[in-house]
Amino acid sequence: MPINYYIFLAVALFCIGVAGVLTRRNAIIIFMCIELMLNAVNLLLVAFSKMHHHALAATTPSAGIDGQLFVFFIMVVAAAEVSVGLAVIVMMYRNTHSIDVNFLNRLKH
Amino acid sequence: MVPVLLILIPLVTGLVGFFFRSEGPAKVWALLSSLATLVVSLVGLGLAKSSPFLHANVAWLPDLGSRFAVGMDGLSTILSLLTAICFPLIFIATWRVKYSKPWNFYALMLLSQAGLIGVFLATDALLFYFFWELALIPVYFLSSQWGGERRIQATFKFFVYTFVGSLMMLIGIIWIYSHTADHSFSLESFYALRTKISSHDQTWIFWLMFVAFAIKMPIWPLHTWQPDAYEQAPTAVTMVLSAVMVKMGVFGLIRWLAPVVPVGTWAWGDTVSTCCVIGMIYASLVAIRQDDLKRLVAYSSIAHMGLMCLAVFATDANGMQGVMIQMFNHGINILGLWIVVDLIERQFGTRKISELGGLAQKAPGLAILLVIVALANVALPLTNAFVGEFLLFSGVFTSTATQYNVVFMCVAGLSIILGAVYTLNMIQRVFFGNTNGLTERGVDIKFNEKVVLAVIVVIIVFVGIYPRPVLDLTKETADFILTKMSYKQ
Amino acid sequence: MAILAAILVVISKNPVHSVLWLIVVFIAISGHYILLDAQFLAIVNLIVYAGAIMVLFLFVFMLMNLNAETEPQKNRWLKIAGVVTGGALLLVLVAALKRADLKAQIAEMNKGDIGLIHNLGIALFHDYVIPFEISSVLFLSAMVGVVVIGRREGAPKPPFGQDYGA
Amino acid sequence: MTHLVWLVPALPLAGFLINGLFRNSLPKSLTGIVGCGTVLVSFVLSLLIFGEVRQEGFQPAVINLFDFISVDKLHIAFSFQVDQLSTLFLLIITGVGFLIHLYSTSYMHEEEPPHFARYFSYLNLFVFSMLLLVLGANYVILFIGWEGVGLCSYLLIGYWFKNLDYGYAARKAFIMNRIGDLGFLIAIFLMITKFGSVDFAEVFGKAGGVGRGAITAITLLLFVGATGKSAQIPLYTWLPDAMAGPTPVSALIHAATMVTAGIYMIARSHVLYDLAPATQTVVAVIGLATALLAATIALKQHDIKKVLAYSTVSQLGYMFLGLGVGAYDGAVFHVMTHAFFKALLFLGAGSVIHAMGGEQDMRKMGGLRKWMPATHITFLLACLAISGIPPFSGFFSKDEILAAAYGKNPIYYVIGVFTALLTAFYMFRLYAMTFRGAFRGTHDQEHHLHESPAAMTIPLWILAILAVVAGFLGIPEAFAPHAHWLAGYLRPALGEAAHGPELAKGTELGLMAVSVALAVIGVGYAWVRFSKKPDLAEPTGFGKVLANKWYVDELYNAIVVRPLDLLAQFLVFFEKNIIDGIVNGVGRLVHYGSRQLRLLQSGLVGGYVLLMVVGIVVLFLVELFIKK
Amino acid sequence: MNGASQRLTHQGTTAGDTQYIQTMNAIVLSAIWGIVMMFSGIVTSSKTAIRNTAVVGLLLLVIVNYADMVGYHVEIDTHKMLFFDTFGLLGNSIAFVSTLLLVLLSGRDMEKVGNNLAEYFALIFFVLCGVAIVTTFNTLLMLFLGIEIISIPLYILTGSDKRNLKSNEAALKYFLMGSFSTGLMLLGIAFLYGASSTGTFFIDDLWTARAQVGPLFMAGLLMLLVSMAFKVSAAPFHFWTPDVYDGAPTVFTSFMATIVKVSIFVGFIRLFDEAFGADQVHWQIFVALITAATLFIGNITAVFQQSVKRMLAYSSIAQAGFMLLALLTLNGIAKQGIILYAAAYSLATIGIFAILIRMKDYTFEGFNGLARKQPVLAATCTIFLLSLAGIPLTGGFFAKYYMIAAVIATGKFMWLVVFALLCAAVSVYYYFRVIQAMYFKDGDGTTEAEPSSGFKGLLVVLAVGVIVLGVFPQTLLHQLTRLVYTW
Repeated sequence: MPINYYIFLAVALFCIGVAGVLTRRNAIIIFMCIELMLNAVNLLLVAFSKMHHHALAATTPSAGIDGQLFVFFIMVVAAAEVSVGLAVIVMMYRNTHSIDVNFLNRLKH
Repeated sequence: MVPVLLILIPLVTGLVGFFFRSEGPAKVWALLSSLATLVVSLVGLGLAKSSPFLHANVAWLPDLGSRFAVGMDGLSTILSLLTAICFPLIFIATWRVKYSKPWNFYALMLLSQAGLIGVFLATDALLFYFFWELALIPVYFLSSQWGGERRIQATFKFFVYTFVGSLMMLIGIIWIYSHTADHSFSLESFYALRTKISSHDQTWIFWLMFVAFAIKMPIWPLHTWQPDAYEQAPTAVTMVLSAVMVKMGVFGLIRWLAPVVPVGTWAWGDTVSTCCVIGMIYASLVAIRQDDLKRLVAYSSIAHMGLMCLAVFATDANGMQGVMIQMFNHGINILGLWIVVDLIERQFGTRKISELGGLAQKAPGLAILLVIVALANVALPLTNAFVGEFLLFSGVFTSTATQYNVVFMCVAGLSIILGAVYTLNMIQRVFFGNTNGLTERGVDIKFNEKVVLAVIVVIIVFVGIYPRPVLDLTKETADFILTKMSYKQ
Repeated sequence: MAILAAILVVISKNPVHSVLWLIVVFIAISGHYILLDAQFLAIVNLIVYAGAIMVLFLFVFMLMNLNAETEPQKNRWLKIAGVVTGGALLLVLVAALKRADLKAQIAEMNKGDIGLIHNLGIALFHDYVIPFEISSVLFLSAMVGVVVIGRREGAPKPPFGQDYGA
Repeated sequence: MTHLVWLVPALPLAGFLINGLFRNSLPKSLTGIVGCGTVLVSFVLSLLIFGEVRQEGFQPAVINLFDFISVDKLHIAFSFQVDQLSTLFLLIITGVGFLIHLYSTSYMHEEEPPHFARYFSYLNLFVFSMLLLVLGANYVILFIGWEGVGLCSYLLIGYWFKNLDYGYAARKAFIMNRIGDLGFLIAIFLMITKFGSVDFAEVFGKAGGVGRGAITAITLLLFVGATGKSAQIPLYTWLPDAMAGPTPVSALIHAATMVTAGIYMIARSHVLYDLAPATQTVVAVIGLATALLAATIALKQHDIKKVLAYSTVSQLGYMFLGLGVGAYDGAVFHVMTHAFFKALLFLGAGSVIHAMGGEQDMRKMGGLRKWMPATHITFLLACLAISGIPPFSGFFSKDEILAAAYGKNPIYYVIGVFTALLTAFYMFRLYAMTFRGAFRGTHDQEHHLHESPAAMTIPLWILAILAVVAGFLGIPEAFAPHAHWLAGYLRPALGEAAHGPELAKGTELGLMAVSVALAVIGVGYAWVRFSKKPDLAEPTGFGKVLANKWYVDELYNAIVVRPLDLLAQFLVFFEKNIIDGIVNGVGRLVHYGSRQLRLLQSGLVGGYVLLMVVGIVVLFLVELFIKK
Repeated sequence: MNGASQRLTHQGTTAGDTQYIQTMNAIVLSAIWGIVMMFSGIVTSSKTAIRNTAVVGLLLLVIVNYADMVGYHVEIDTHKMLFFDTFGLLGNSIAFVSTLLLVLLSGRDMEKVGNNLAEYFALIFFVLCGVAIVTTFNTLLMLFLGIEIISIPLYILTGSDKRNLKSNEAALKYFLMGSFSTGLMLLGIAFLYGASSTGTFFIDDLWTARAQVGPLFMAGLLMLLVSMAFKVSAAPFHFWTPDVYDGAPTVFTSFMATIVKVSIFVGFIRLFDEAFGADQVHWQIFVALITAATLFIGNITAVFQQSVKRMLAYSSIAQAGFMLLALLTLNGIAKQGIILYAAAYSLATIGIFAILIRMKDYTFEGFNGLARKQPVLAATCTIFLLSLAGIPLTGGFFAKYYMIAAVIATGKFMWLVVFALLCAAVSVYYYFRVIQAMYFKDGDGTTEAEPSSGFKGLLVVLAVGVIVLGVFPQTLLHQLTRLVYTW
């Protein structure tokens, strides 16, 4: 099937993630939306890697593998981010018993 | 050699000056340093034009094509001489003024002197810009620290105003630099360009740089920082500002702008000249209404500077020589005026003309000296200013650079009359008439002040009667600049 | 289906539900991976994301035991604006990309084996050894970070200085 | 001898310096000696020079002292020119000057020593500048003297600086002169452009070569300068006010010498004026108008010095008439005679005022001849001279001008003669009200009345003699051919045509008869009318207009001073609110913008991300639509 | 001259390949030392000891990095993942030296933040590791990893003052927005990957691999631009900066504002020069827009701030605007300039922050009359501020000079130059407010504790350094000129 479909699918997911980040106020949900964005990217990368593989398989059998490896690294990083992120959120929650980002306005102007 | 000394002496002594911790020594130190500078500059005056000691050229930033190049031709000699004369006089005249942390005051004064002399001596654009700012920064601190009650705002306005100007100038300099064949900031390679720059670029460059100079001079309508700054700065600093610093504008125009972008200069000459003429009349009229002595002098200075700028754009031999000698004269005369104003303010604690009167009875010496200086200010014959203004006006009148020369001259000439009006008003209402409660307890001037004013008067009269030396000194430079400015060949 | 689930993630009121919906999204995406024969990634995605990470999320929710959005819905303008801009972003991206003539490019099914652990492993430990090492540093720092954050240091103190601004 | 000419101005300068610098230490006597002595010596020198110059075939000598200004093409030497004209003026200035210095020693003796010294130093400075003016060999040196005398007149008018009004009078004089000077200056620049030089010799040499228009312009501008200095319409109003100064000053500066600088300058540049008939007409008309106007005003003045002042203006008008009709030697002749009799009149008035203890209002005088005979006689002689009664000097000089005027245009003559009538009338009104009739002053004034001391009367007598006999230097052709010594003497300097149009013997005599007749009528009428009952009543109707000088000062105030003042006021406002307002406005704008921009920093993550996304969208839009 | 084309000529030479095979002394060392620090916290509790270890580590870093520059290094094949050149290494050395100075100046103040000193240092070292990667990356993967390695520890450091709500808030904001921008970056990378015909992440292949500047390529480019702009806090992606800088413990603010920002800039320029240099015409306009916006918002907003700390946050945005000019032009002058700018800016900013940390009150009023109490601090602070304002005789002047010169040399974007300098004039306003407060206003502005003479001495050294940079940039400039030839 044409790569375009994948592109649009991924972009759609990405934008949904963005919209989520914009609309939701629960820190964790926002964070989840970001994860959603990352996954959209992963999907896109895999699709592209497949595309390149299909285009160049004849000359170089391992073509397109970089894409999948990149996805792998993204997952790695994502995992790390999650741990840190959740830690920060928990710390926040400890001090102010809320995780509503709209309450984070001590710093402004 | 000589120019390097001229810059180094005040620079080093100034830096050392910060480490004094008592008034007396700091004062004496500053005075000695300025006298040393004076001596050196006199030596420079004495040396023959061809002397190797009049130039120095050391590698500074080879990668940028900028060198520490300083040199003394007629113009820079006369102006550095002016600076060197002014500072000792200022120190002596304000000898009795008490400052908090005087050592800092005198140190900063010396630093600004270094900057000023550097501006006049630099033959490398980047160096020129450096000194330009070096002269400005100490003045900022001086005025904000020791000035009048509105000092911070006024000084800051002055600083930002001039700083914007100098930034524009920086763009202009770099722009020219990007045109130079050998990517160098040296005066020669700048002069080599002239018509090689497209007239479109010349217009840009001209305005970018002229704004800086116009603000410094200042030219109407960019002058509004000046009265406030003069009013608020401590008088010693005001003397520096108006006696020397405003000359930086004219100097920059002559040395760095007009010969480098002759086409742009020529193309916009009429516009600028119109501003100058308007400014002269405008300033004179405003001066008539001023009640504060400092503001009055400030406006009169605006009028005079306008005339010089006008003459530069006249591109005429008489005019150019007039500008050069008049820069010197104006510096001396206005210094005298400031000293008198300072004396009055120190004695009576006011600068309001309306509160003064009848001083001539109490301080005849002061009155006579003031009258002489004031008459020089209105360019009476046999005072130095007459020679200057005569040449300036004749330059404007005979100018071939514009077809409005007659109009410019005649309108500008009105300022002679107006100048007489406000100057005589001032003499009239401050010195003549009967004393009032305030001026009753007036006393005549002290010895040191008398000496300073006497020196000034002597210079005024000497140059007024026998201006030849000055004219011969600047002749070569004037011709050179003019050949550069006439872009047709 | 993935899109549907994704939208549900965003709109569902109860955080726990949105977590669950997110898991659905991940599963759907993994399906796509299989289709694009990136088998290894599919598995990893399921295990790491759908499994570990999401459990972590749930755990945190339970820890904070807030199951419904507690605060009332304030400034919905921000919401609407958010949706609008999100849509706008989608639009411009699509607009930008649909001019891309990739019609020819086909991502074909069930061909090639680059997706197999074997090949990936070889590539990973040959060409990509440096990034691999580097990512270890990443984890290290994350770990240290969590340690730093995790330690208790007593009750919150008021922010130093006065509250500037406004 | 001529090479020593620089001593002539140098000596007064020395006097100025000595008196000026040591004013606090010198005793009055010494001051007086220095003041008078220097002038006397330069008078003697002038005589010696004169002796040399008057010989036949003397060629004008130019003594080059040093280079004043020399810029590439322009060379202005500090040089003196000695010829018949300048020498004549040397004599007048130093001679009359000396007498007045002498007179002053006793007139000013009540002053404090420092001020006494100040007075004499000013006076010497004036003599110096005046000499510079007449000796200068080019227009710039002339101009230097020109402004120098202006300065001195300023200083001397404001000599009593405690009195603010005097100060204002001084300022008025200086500024009005400045207006004229501007014209003069522009004329000089025009010469520089046209001739490339300002030397008399060179300018006159090249004068023929340049267009009529340029010459006319130059001459007109020079004349503007002259109107300022020599108090002609429209710039004459300063002279009457200038009477604020000490009377000897009025005599020296505002009657004898300075005010005649204009005449000297035009006579000096007669070559140019001959080439510009249009200008000549202007000069003649202005001169005539001034003469008439001033004479009418003089009719109704009560201040003794004011009358003399206006008569001076009127006489100067005559001289310009003479210049205008080409009778240069006539004008110079009148300058000389006028110098004598007007100085005499002023000094006489001075001695009267001195006797009256500073009183200047004629209505408070009367019958003074009883108390001060010397003054009375000399004053009478002077009055006769100015009224043009033969054989007194005024008759000759005035008639020469009138005759020339007639030759040019009879209307000139008619008006001129009418003015002469008025002159005779008001002069004798003055005489009668002062010396005849009964004393009208207060008692202690009467008590105080006395004849002035010798130091004052001697100059009076000398001047009286001169005023009587000076006329015979210029006996008209009509009486004796070639008896006009002065014309002969001045011919080398003023050229052949200097005498103005020649008239037939008959007509000339006729004209004289008419003018003399009118003069006599004027004298007689005034004598009989005012000896018995002087006019003390406040003038009414037209008389009021005259008494108020045709309201000219008020007019000037309304059309020049006030508008300028308003303009200045407006500019101050404009400065503060518009120009500076804009400058500060920029600063305020930045502040305002800052305050607004801060609000973007809402503190809400959602808002931040939103703005970021908006930014991205914008970038993409640019990519999609705006770019290329 | 755009980087890509030179890179081609460069690859012809054999010297090129060795540069891939160079080691990453710095990277390895910083990573290792991070671990060392970690354990140092366990083995000893003496803060001084810990601090000294850190100092030693930093010294070593500087040394090995210099060794790299002069070519002493163990050889490891990085598979073209990293590319070492003078530009990147200079960037490194600036970062390391400034960190050293920072630790020397404000090491003590870290203790006040919380009682995990060892970990803080460990994190700092990890960040430096990331810095070393970002300045020398050769593939988007490494860029991504480097950025993350920088960011994650920074989230922690921002929130490290745990009992301070502001600190927490800042951390959370930073984290959320940071990971959001990571998402954007990844999307961009994905697009580029798709756009490249051969499917590569190597930045020097990207521009050869792209068939033509297609929409996919541009989309990816823009996304990368945006995410990098976010990291260097360029408008309109700067919003995190003021809050985070304000909230974070001041020591770490100073660290972020100088070392991190500067090194990411180096990476930024590297990326756009290597990967997109050939297509400059296509993206210059965007950079120009962002630059203008950054300068405008940064300078104007700073004017009204009441807190010096927050003012410095905005000023750092404004300075970023100036550095963007280098990205705009990407010519030799610009590359020299950015290094000089980095040095001058870092020195000055570190100095100011070091003084700020010692202040009782962070508002402008807090500085009133400091000159009387602490003349040395006031004087040095003045010099730093002058440098930031770009007054001649200070390094800041030459920094700005190079930026302007770079743009003027291109002959385009004159409006931007004028605009930039007008903004610089505005910046004078808020910088001089501090000076005015210190010198001309009366007040009892003072420090919390009498600063040690060593601290003062170091400040003076720093100030002298700034001035030397301003009068004789030669020393650095020579390096730079060499660097321009190697490019």
